[in-house]
Amino acid sequence: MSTTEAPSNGRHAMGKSMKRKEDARFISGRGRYVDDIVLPNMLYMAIVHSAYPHAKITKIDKAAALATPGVLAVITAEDLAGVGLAWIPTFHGYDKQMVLAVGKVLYQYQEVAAVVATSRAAAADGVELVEVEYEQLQPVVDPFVAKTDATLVREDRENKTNHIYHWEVGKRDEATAAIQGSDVKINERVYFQRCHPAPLEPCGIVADMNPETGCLTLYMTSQAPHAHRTVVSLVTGIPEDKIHVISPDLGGGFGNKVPVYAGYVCAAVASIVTGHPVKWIETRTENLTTTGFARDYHMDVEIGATKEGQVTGLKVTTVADHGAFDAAADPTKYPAGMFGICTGSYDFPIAFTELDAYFTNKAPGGVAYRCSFRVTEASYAIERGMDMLALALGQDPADVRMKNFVKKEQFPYASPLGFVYDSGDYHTTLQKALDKIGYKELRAEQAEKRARGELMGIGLSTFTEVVGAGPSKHFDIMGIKMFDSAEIRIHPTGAGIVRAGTKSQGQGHETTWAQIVAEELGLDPQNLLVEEGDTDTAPYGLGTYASRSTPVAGAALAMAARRVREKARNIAAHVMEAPLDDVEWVDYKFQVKGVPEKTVTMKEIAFAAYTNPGPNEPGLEATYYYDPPNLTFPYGAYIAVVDVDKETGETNVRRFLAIDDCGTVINPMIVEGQIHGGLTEGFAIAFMQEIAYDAEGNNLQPNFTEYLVPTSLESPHWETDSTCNPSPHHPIGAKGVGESPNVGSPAAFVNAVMDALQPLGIKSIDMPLTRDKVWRAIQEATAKT
Amino acid sequence: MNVSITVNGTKYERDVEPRVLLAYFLRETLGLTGTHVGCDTSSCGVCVVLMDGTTAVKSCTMFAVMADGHEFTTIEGMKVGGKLHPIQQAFTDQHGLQCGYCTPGMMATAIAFLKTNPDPSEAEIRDALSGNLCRCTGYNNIVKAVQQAAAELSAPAPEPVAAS
Amino acid sequence: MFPAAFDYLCPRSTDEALAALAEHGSDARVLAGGQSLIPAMRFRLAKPAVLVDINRIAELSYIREIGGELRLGAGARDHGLEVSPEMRSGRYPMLADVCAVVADPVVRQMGTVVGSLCHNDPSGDWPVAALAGNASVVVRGKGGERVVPIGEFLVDSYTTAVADGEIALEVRFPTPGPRTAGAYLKIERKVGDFATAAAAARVTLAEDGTVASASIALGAAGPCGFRVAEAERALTGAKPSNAAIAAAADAARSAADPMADTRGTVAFKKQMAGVLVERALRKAFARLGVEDIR
Amino acid sequence: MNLEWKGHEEVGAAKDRLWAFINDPLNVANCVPDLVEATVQDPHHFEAIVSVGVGPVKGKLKLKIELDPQADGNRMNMKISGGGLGSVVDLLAGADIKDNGDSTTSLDWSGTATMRGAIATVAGRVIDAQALRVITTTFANVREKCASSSG
Repeated sequence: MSTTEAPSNGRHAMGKSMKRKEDARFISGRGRYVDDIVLPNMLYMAIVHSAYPHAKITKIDKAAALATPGVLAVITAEDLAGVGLAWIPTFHGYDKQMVLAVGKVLYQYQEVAAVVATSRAAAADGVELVEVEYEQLQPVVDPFVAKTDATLVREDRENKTNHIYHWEVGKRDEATAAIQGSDVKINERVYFQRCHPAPLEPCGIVADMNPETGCLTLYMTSQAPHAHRTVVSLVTGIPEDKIHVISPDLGGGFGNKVPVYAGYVCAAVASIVTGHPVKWIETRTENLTTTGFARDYHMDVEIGATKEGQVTGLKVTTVADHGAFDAAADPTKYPAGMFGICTGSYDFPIAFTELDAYFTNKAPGGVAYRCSFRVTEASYAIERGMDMLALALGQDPADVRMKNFVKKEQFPYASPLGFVYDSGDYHTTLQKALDKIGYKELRAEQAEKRARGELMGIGLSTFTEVVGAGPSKHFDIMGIKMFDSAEIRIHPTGAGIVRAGTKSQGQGHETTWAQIVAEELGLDPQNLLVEEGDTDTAPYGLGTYASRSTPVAGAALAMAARRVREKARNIAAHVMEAPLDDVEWVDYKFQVKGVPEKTVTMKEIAFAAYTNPGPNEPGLEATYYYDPPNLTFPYGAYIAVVDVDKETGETNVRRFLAIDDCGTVINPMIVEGQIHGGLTEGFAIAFMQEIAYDAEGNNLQPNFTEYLVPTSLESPHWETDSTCNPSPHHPIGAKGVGESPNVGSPAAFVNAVMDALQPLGIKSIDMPLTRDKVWRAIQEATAKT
Repeated sequence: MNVSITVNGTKYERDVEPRVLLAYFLRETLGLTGTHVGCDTSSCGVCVVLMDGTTAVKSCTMFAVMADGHEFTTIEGMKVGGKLHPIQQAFTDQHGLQCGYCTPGMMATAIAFLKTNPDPSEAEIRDALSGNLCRCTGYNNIVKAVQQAAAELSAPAPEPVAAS
Repeated sequence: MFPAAFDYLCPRSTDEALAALAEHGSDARVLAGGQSLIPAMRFRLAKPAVLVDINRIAELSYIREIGGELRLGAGARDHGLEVSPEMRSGRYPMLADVCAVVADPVVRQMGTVVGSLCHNDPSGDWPVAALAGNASVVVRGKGGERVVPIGEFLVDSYTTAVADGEIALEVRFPTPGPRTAGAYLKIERKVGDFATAAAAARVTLAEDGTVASASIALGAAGPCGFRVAEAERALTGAKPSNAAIAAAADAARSAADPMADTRGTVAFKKQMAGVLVERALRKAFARLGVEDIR
Repeated sequence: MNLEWKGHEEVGAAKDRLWAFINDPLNVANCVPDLVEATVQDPHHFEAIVSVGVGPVKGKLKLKIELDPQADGNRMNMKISGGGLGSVVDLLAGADIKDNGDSTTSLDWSGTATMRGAIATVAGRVIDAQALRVITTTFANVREKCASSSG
């Protein structure tokens, strides 16, 4: 794949591996992240955390801290209550969360006080000297124990229970009956462990209240700047015109930078109170222990099938651990996000899924970590389930999948749980994967190895994602519809500026957005400046997460560009002195119908728009707010090949092939890069990562020495390829890809390891598949035999 | 205490508190924010800079006072003669970066490594970079970038065309 | 994470350093590579009032072979050793194994061998190799200089024979004699992690091919690294055989006394101690050309 | 992290003398190793500041200690809680004392502790040994000091 080819003056700008426009600043140290921002007389803030997971606060003594040189203020919940900010609403507005601990702490490392000082060092000195006295309470860390309400996490709520909500979709009785009446049934619990997005740049903010103008400027790590502006206005009462959110370069986000955190609120309050800019930059410990975790779903998967292997019904029953507050990042009407995608790529005649969520003494969250709202959990459940079914049937997992895939001619396909899949050809994509990796040969090699007692496994995952939230009739966050927006201004010389309501965190929007617009207008993407993340200049949008940028904002960009093109067509008619109906857009130029030599370029029209518009409105710009008619459904076929060392439980991913179908590809180089990254995060989740708490409520992974991020040495070499079934309802046929590899790969890794361990009769081990866990499973299995 | 530290060819005389880490000295005292900080445990490597031309060090695990008298190259000073260093060129050519946060440290580590091993295998590259974390790229393209830079750096300098 | 304030001293000679340490006693800590100390200071677990930086004492940064020993000064860094002619000579295969796996490649650029011994992390690499390599450490204080055998030097977790006011100046590894080879292996969850289990094995063969002597040490298997005498006995006098190796591995397994943590259960870690001893022995024998072991 | 220990001491003093000794908070406080400072609030409560140090980990722990003598005069319970170094410790100790009839007394002690925060996570692997040393020394000192204290 050529990664250096530049589009020839905008022709076919799309589908080219154009080098990234944003790289120039990143490779020269000129990127600008929140912590790089320094304002005159800026103060620094650091936070005091609780070592206890559940305790009454009996006393907070600020004196010693306030006596420390450089310390100006110590903020507690009492102080926040004074300005009505002790509590703020959670993401979807169904619950409220403490900013700083009010009366008691609900999880270990919860924020208790904030120290404001003249330097980083002084703030840290102050934190050490804030004396907090606690009276310990029994923590509850297991949602199945929380269920009993023996220990109440949230005394502040009216309902004195840890149960947050029940959610269900599908036909319970029919699904249960269908499974009961089947020749073959499986019923297994799989746990998708609590994990964390852990972007390399932690969260942070520089809050700058101008006492003269009353304007509050927030430079913050935000994946959704406009949503944050609106939330800040709603909770503080500051008029939205006086709030300016700027999200500069982000060092990764992966869902971590969607919610509003205590540090942001405290820094803003500190700036309002002191009249100085206040900087708060999270430590890695704070990032891993207090900001939005992901997953933590315990899922019982039931599948029925005929003895030939045709599936007859699906039931998934989930217990969700939400921690101390219901801060899960899901669209308001979808408390369990898109979990209904759990029928996956398979044509289930009937299905039912239900979920109950509980409070525990753990950090709050449930963010969409590189995932379109719980799609990762759902895909893991169904892809593990299909392998367990294959095992129960004694059939090859590839055959079982082929037998049950939704067929190409069934699209648009209405799933039993209420989604309408847009397009796909699952059989062709899986076949391509099987051929490319040499599936038959690998199975033969495995047979030989098994004969020699060696453990080798091949794991499949043929997932379907649902992304691009979303159609306004279903999707909103606190009432704000999940459309997205684009604004295009073409300058006289044919250069232009493109603005969107999204916010890149490394996905390369500055390049791909320019490619989309260049393709629609026949202009040079190199001269289309893309700007995001500034709420004063960008049109209103809900931001970048849940793979929604290309499906929603990408469509808005194409539609805005087509509006510009239509304006341009009018000017072209004037310039070429032809009737409007005779002016058509051919080969990236306007041409008079039937007179191929009579053409005018968009560049020429841009100049005319400012110099000779004729009867038309001068200027050349347009804005478009896109409300998608449906979601998009990217999918893929992944195959992992793993060797397991019997003696040590060590797993070695020998090969991994990912075939993705994300519809129309804007920039193959960037898509491939996204897939590499997502696969590595999926690999980490499958083999290393978990935010686990011990029985006393201690967080066992509070920094990078325990929350393990794989290095270049552990990470496999990734093999990728693609098929292309464009989305029929998306203006350019694109579906979104950023999350597919993270959604699809965990099941492939686990299925491969389970396949390797199958001769020992081991059916299931929960992630992460550490040496210790795999070794213990092997010991237990061999002890039995 | 007073320190004299040369960064990207410029000698800086500053008075610093002993507890100031080199990373913050570079970022906040000198305003060279291309060097990042990503953890508290010396695990992530986004703070790596070049010391005395050949040594890659984690600047969050070194006090500025320890740097007194040493020479450092940060990402801001990697260009050679106004041209991108081959490693910088390779990272963009091979799409070896996405969010850009790990990139300065990755490139500093790679430069030091290629000085000790000009013609590395993929395995050697993966080993050499294993003190630097990346969350975006999955490392495939970073490895490709280091391979491209290695080839570039070991290529013989073009012969001056003799005037006839 | 910002360390607490401290006074920084930067002596140019060993005597200056000793004077500084004598003056400040237990308030002072020696700063060499700082790769363990500085993170501890960032968490404010370590709050020394005074740091005595020995990085500028040129006379301490040597790596040299003298009198049948490899001598590393307190300033010698892991990476410097890794790329030294001594390691590349192949005469120190076990130490070369260690050089390649300490922490991560960037940390090794600053980390020092003597510093790692002084830190004496229960999961550290160098203490294990030093034990198997019969190393000794030169310690100097105002009372003069002493050469401490590694077994006495490593007292307990994070505790060594170095008293307040003293400095460990040098570590000495006897140069392996003829028909001698060793190997070091560890299990880690990822590069840079503390070892889940670690083992070093060194064997010397007699003319007749039997094992004349063996030294076997374990790490991450108790509060402090230690030699496994039982395993050494199992090998001494025996021909390299599966039985002898298995006996040594069993001895290691039962001698290991690890703590359960996020790296694994006690049972798993004990088992790994055995597996690593077996694999290290086979690697060592292979390095002596003894491949086909029955 | 949870820790558990137990131990045994033979005290060269009659039971009543030992009982009186350990009922005086100042005596007990002075048996705690590396005691920096102790303030007795009442016959059953005192605060102690102890310095802890393992390798690079050095600092002070501020502990609240409650003595809870059992009515039968055969058992002393101790509740210790406090913190420092960004961590908190909660320790429950108990000592059963038995008259050996030869004006010596045997003292069987046991303790469990919960450690939370930075130490537990960053230096957890050293705390066990360190805490054991503190508690063992404390009871050893009780033996010494009680025996030597003229009763």
